[in-house]
Amino acid sequence: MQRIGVFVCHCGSNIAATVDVKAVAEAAKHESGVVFSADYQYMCSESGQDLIKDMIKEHKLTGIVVCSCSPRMHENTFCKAAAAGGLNPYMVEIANIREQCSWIHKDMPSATAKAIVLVRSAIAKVTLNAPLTAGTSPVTKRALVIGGGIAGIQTALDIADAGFEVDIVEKEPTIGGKMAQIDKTFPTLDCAACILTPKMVEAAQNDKIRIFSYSEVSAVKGFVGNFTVTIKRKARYVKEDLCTGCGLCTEKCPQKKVPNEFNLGLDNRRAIYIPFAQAIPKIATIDPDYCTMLKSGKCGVCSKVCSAGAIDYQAKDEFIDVNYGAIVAATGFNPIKVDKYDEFAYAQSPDVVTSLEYERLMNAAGPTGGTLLRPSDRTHPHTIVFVQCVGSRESEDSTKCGKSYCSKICCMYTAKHAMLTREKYPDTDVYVFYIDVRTPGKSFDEFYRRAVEQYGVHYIKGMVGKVTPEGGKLKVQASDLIAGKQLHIDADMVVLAAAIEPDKTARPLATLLTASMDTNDFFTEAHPKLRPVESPTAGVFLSGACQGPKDIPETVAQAGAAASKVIGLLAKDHLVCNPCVANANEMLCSGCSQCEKVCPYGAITYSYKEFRMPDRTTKLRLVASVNAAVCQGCGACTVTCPSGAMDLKGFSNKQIMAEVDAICK
Amino acid sequence: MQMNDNTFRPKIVAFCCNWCSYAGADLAGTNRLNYPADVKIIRVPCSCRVNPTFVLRAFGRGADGVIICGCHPGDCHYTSGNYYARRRMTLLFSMLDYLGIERERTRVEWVSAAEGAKFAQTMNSFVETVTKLGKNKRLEDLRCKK
Amino acid sequence: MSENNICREDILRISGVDTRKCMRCGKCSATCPAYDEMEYHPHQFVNMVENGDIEALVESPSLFKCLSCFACIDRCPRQVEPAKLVEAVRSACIRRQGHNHLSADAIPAILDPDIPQQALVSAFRKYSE
Amino acid sequence: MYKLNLSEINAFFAKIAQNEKLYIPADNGKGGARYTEWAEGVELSNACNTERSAKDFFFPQTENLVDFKVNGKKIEVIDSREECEDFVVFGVRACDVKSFEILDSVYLTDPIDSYYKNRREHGTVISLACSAPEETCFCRTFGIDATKPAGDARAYIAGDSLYIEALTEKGSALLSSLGIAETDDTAAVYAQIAETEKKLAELPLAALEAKDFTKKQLDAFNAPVWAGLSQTCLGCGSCTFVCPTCQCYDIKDFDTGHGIKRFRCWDSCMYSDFTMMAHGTPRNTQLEKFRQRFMHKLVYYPMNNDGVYGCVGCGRCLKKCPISMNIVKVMKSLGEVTE
Amino acid sequence: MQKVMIERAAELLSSGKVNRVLGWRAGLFAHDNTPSVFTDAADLQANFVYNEFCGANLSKYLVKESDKEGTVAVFLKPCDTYSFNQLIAEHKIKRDNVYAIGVQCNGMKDVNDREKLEERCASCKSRKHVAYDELIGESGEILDSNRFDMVEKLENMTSEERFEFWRGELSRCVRCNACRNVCPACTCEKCIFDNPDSGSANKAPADPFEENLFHIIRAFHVAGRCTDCGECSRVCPENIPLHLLNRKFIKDINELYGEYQAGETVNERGPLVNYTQGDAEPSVVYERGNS
Repeated sequence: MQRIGVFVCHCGSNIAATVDVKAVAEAAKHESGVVFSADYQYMCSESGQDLIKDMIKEHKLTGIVVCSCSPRMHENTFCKAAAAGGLNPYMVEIANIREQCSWIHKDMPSATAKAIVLVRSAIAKVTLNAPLTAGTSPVTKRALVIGGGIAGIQTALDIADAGFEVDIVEKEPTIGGKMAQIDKTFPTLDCAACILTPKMVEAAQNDKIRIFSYSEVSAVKGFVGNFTVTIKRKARYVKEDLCTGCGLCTEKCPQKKVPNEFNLGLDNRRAIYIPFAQAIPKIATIDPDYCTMLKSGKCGVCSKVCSAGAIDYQAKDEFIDVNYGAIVAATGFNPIKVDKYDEFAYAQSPDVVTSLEYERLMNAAGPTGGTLLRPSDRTHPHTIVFVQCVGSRESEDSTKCGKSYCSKICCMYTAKHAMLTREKYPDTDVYVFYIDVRTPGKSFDEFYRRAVEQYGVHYIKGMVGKVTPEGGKLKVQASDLIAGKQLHIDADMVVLAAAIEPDKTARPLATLLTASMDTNDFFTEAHPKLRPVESPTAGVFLSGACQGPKDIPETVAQAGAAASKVIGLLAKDHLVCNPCVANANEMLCSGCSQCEKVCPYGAITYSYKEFRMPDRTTKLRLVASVNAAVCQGCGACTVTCPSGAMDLKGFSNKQIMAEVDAICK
Repeated sequence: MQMNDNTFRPKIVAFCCNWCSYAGADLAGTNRLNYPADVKIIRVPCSCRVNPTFVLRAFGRGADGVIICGCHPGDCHYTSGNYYARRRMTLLFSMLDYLGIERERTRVEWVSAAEGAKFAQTMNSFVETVTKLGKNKRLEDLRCKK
Repeated sequence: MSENNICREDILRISGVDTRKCMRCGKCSATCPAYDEMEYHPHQFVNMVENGDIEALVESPSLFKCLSCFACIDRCPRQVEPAKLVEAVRSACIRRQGHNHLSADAIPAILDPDIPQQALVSAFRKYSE
Repeated sequence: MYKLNLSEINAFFAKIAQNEKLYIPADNGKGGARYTEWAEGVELSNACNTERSAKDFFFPQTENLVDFKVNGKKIEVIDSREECEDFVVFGVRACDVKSFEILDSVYLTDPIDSYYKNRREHGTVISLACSAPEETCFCRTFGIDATKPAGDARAYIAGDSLYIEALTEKGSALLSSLGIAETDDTAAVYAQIAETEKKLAELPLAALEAKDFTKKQLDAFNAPVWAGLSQTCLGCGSCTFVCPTCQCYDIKDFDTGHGIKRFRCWDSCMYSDFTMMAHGTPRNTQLEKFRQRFMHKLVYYPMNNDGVYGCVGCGRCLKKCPISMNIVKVMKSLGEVTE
Repeated sequence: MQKVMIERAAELLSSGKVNRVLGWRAGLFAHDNTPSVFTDAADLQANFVYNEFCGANLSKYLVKESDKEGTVAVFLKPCDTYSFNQLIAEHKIKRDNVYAIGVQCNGMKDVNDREKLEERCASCKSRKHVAYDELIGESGEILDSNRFDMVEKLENMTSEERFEFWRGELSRCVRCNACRNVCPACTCEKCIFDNPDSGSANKAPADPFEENLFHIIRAFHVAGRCTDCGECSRVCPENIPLHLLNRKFIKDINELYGEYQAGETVNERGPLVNYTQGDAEPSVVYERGNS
């Protein structure tokens, strides 16, 4: 039998003015199990807390009810006071007689009557409370960053800086990501490679960082603090430890007709290649789809020219298991495919390019060596039309591949492109067709205004309706909504600001991580305002554009934020778990697995266990078990379970039913 | 302590999720927004913690109305709890209606932590509706009558 | 004005278009082949219907300059479907005239089966005005 | 013997109902019959028997034994029993009348169950002889004569008349108070008895014999046939709840929130919590539970009651078992193994 | 049919492919067949039966039988195959231990009115076997059933009429638990209604509330998992149309969350352990039908 103490707070006049606190304390005395009941001026005061501590000792209380303000205010205070008095902190219940009683009811008899019901309900609940102890689980002090773009690199560097080991898994042969393909960055116009490559080198040289390039995550097990990740190291056919990155093989390889993905197919590379000069790791990779040796067994040139003997045609995919305490998703973005927009003639004319392709055409390391030339005839374009919002901001039921969201970065990089074009080639006419120009960022609007005012870029409010390749030109038909005219421009090039979307690998990765995604395949954050870099799945963090469209400064900021969250986690030796978690009664569980399906955290697993039957035989049965370190205590499983095998500590079926009974009495 | 006059006062049980609706109810209090004392709130971690048996239990024990409040769809603290609650309660309430229990006695409302006014207004309108219906006679357990 | 005014709601109901979906990008007008012929251009059509400015549209010859080629419908990123609005105003206009200019005999014997039904009907309306 | 024309039967019922409650089998609108309190418009059913047995009158499914009131920290015990009023049950068949004897042997021997006794004392049973037994009937197996049911009075429906004779003082007191004409012309009754006896002899289960298993008690207990018989038993309580002789009960307390109500309710030996004790139940498997039910009816009960079987052959379990397992199948199998 | 089935069962036993055969055993009359396990050919020849009174859904017994050693052959009617799939999805049947033989079914007769088809067969939803290792006879198609007609009729009544209807039906309940025990979806280790610790158990149904509670929760617990096999109504000794409760849930699920047939495939995520962001709001209950 519990020995319950009830403490009724006056809260000055906040409660006492409308609730007869003495009557409430007196009524509580008559409830079964109550051995002490009193009212007090301010329960949250030092002396109020002392009263709790003293009465626990004096009356050997096993549970207490504090009738006061909302538990959201002072539950913690009273739990701590109870703990100081030698009581388990989970043996405390709060009856909210201020926010949910005295403050909303004007008339004393009815407010007092309600307060008594609320107290009864709390007494009924605390009678069924059980002491709970928060469990702990150890933390593996190593983090995994999935994706080696600027987001992943920055996160890894920051984590490593704090002294923790961190691995980067990158699916491409080199880290660097999208930023490596970009020429200049807005709004400062510094060279992307100049600021990115030092970071890549830093990551490569940091002894806390391991880079698994040309690798993918193929399985994730475990939970926060204790993940086991299987990394698939794709066969590179080049021994990483032997290759010196001299690049001789990439020059001698006879297979020259491989579209170069780094330059978005604007030129070709060999079947054995190093993506770009500053690649990290600088190791050659054989493309098995094109290598004649791998396909037909005839060639072997690279092997012959390699003095280091690094070529290994027999290589196989390798799988390694590594333990991590935290995982950061930094899978980034890609521009959408724009082939479906027939009106822009992207598929019809090579001179219609996406912005990222334009970026490569402007880049000194790009296919044209930095000279802006039309892809079709390698001549200098004189009229360039930029089209904004291609595939962004489309209605949800759009039949094309458009996105309903604003891609955020296009306004700025288009301004950058227009500006750089005008700067390098003042003889070109540059038109930008926009719906809205969105420049909320530090020095962003000034940058856009510079493009218009200083560089004379023609910004036209309106959309391009049609692009027709005709006689070596691109006939652009567009509307100028402000002039109320339809424009016809003979352009040499058209640049489409294609919407961006999450990388295709993000969705399967989210499934592996049991992290949730929105309908656009962006990772969902744990809270859109207050926990923007955490996924709802404990131990999984988000960095960069995989969470939503972002520019570089934002990505770097978020990468640092994610890193700090990871550091905060890894700095702990043990994680203290919320003890109010679900637990499965194995005697009742019938293994139907319904609960597993509703758990948003993947906290429920199934295993066969041996049970002794009443007739003394044994039986193997499938039963659920809850990982207390992962469970967040929502209770979805408890209702899904038809046999009541699943219950929630602190909010058990019996406790809630006792509250219902007390209220309806 | 019943009211002295004989006018019928309903018993209302409100299940409120800890993160949104319970906070919304607190805000209603902080803003001194009135609603009838007939409403008694039970705090649950999430609307998905509300088992249909709790709802039936409340009616059996003499409640005249049961309302479940949770975070707005999409805002669940646990990401998906209220979506499950929404399906469960829709089906349960539809079943109660099918069995001839007055459908106005049950309700689900999404109340955020910022919606103190909505909470008070919801409770006012629910109490009014249930008061009009009168005592729950179709789903009460006569054994529990005093 | 006339005794049976056509109101915004009528047009929205007949066309099934939600003009509020328009984000004023002007792609409909950019794409319109009859742009120069028209007094009011497709994006203005949408805007005017949204503002309830129907009479001006009814009175305007633009109404019958629209080719019903549906380029605007195809290209609109927000699926506003301006051509349906034009067609709705046309049919409302004809209804107000109290008779239908269409006659079944007028339909040529051979038709391209791929022509959308609506294009055919609107073409008849247009040329029989 | 009293006699009245069937057209006057409702007037006859009305007369009884003037003084006390009267229950008769009436159609339930679902193709069966159930005991219904007679009121104007309630018609006597033609069905062979009611779906539920007549034991409910004396041994209801639930009854409130006692209440406890919790007042602050004190507990008060309240006798919640209401004085039973006199009532009459009309139309009980021979098998069900016989079942009352079996219930009596349990509840009216020391220690006497006062709740049961109270109901029994206040109830008057008017039985009705069978005239159209069904294929599931096998009361003859247990020596019950469906044409001569016991009770406080016995009725026959023959031709267009209802014949009725008193068998006990209670019965004769009731009948004599009703002012019905007496008659000596009972030829129609005997003619009908003869006809019914012929029908009884031709029933598909007419040849079923109740063997004396008591001598081979252990053989019966250990017979391997139980495994096969109980194999697909679902462990539901439908056989026990429709059975007129099943008399096991459980006692359950119900917390009303302001007191405790103690109920007695039917229990079923098929249930997992039957005879549940602190250490568990003595019969863990469905085989054991199943065996217990039939051993009780066919072996243990006769052993303790001068060879009277615990089954009256009403055939309800033959109709209602979800898997069509029943006492007849058990008797046949058991008969073969104990030969 | 019966002859072919006996021959095939005997063959499976003698070849050692299976150790036991789950089928129906002939009773005293033509209409009281009992589900039974056969282990030898002579027993099969003498007692195996398949006629229009083999309503019992054998998949329920596989929960126990497939847990034993060896392989069990089972005869499954089309509607039983749905339960079979559903039980596999819930890990209640060890598929490897079962050899499933689909058998053609033309509808089962009502034991109470032997000229008529059972209600569930008259409104049969599917003659298609959704799972089997081999087939005897023919597998049919998913039918355009009128099984929701009565539910709709009830929905169109007034609230008072519905209340009266269900009081009339449920008041006959004797809480024998046959509906629960026969149900292939009710395979909990211990039912909450048998578990004194659950807070919902009450053996003494002394108030109509208990009947409501039991039947609402019973139907709710199988909602989204119930294949509408109709066993609950078949076995009710009081002939309560319990399937009308289950079908109400099925109808609501179909209307609100898209057509769903439990057991049509294995491993599907049932409608109550699933959601979409655009699901109907609970207020839909107030906005439709009769009040």
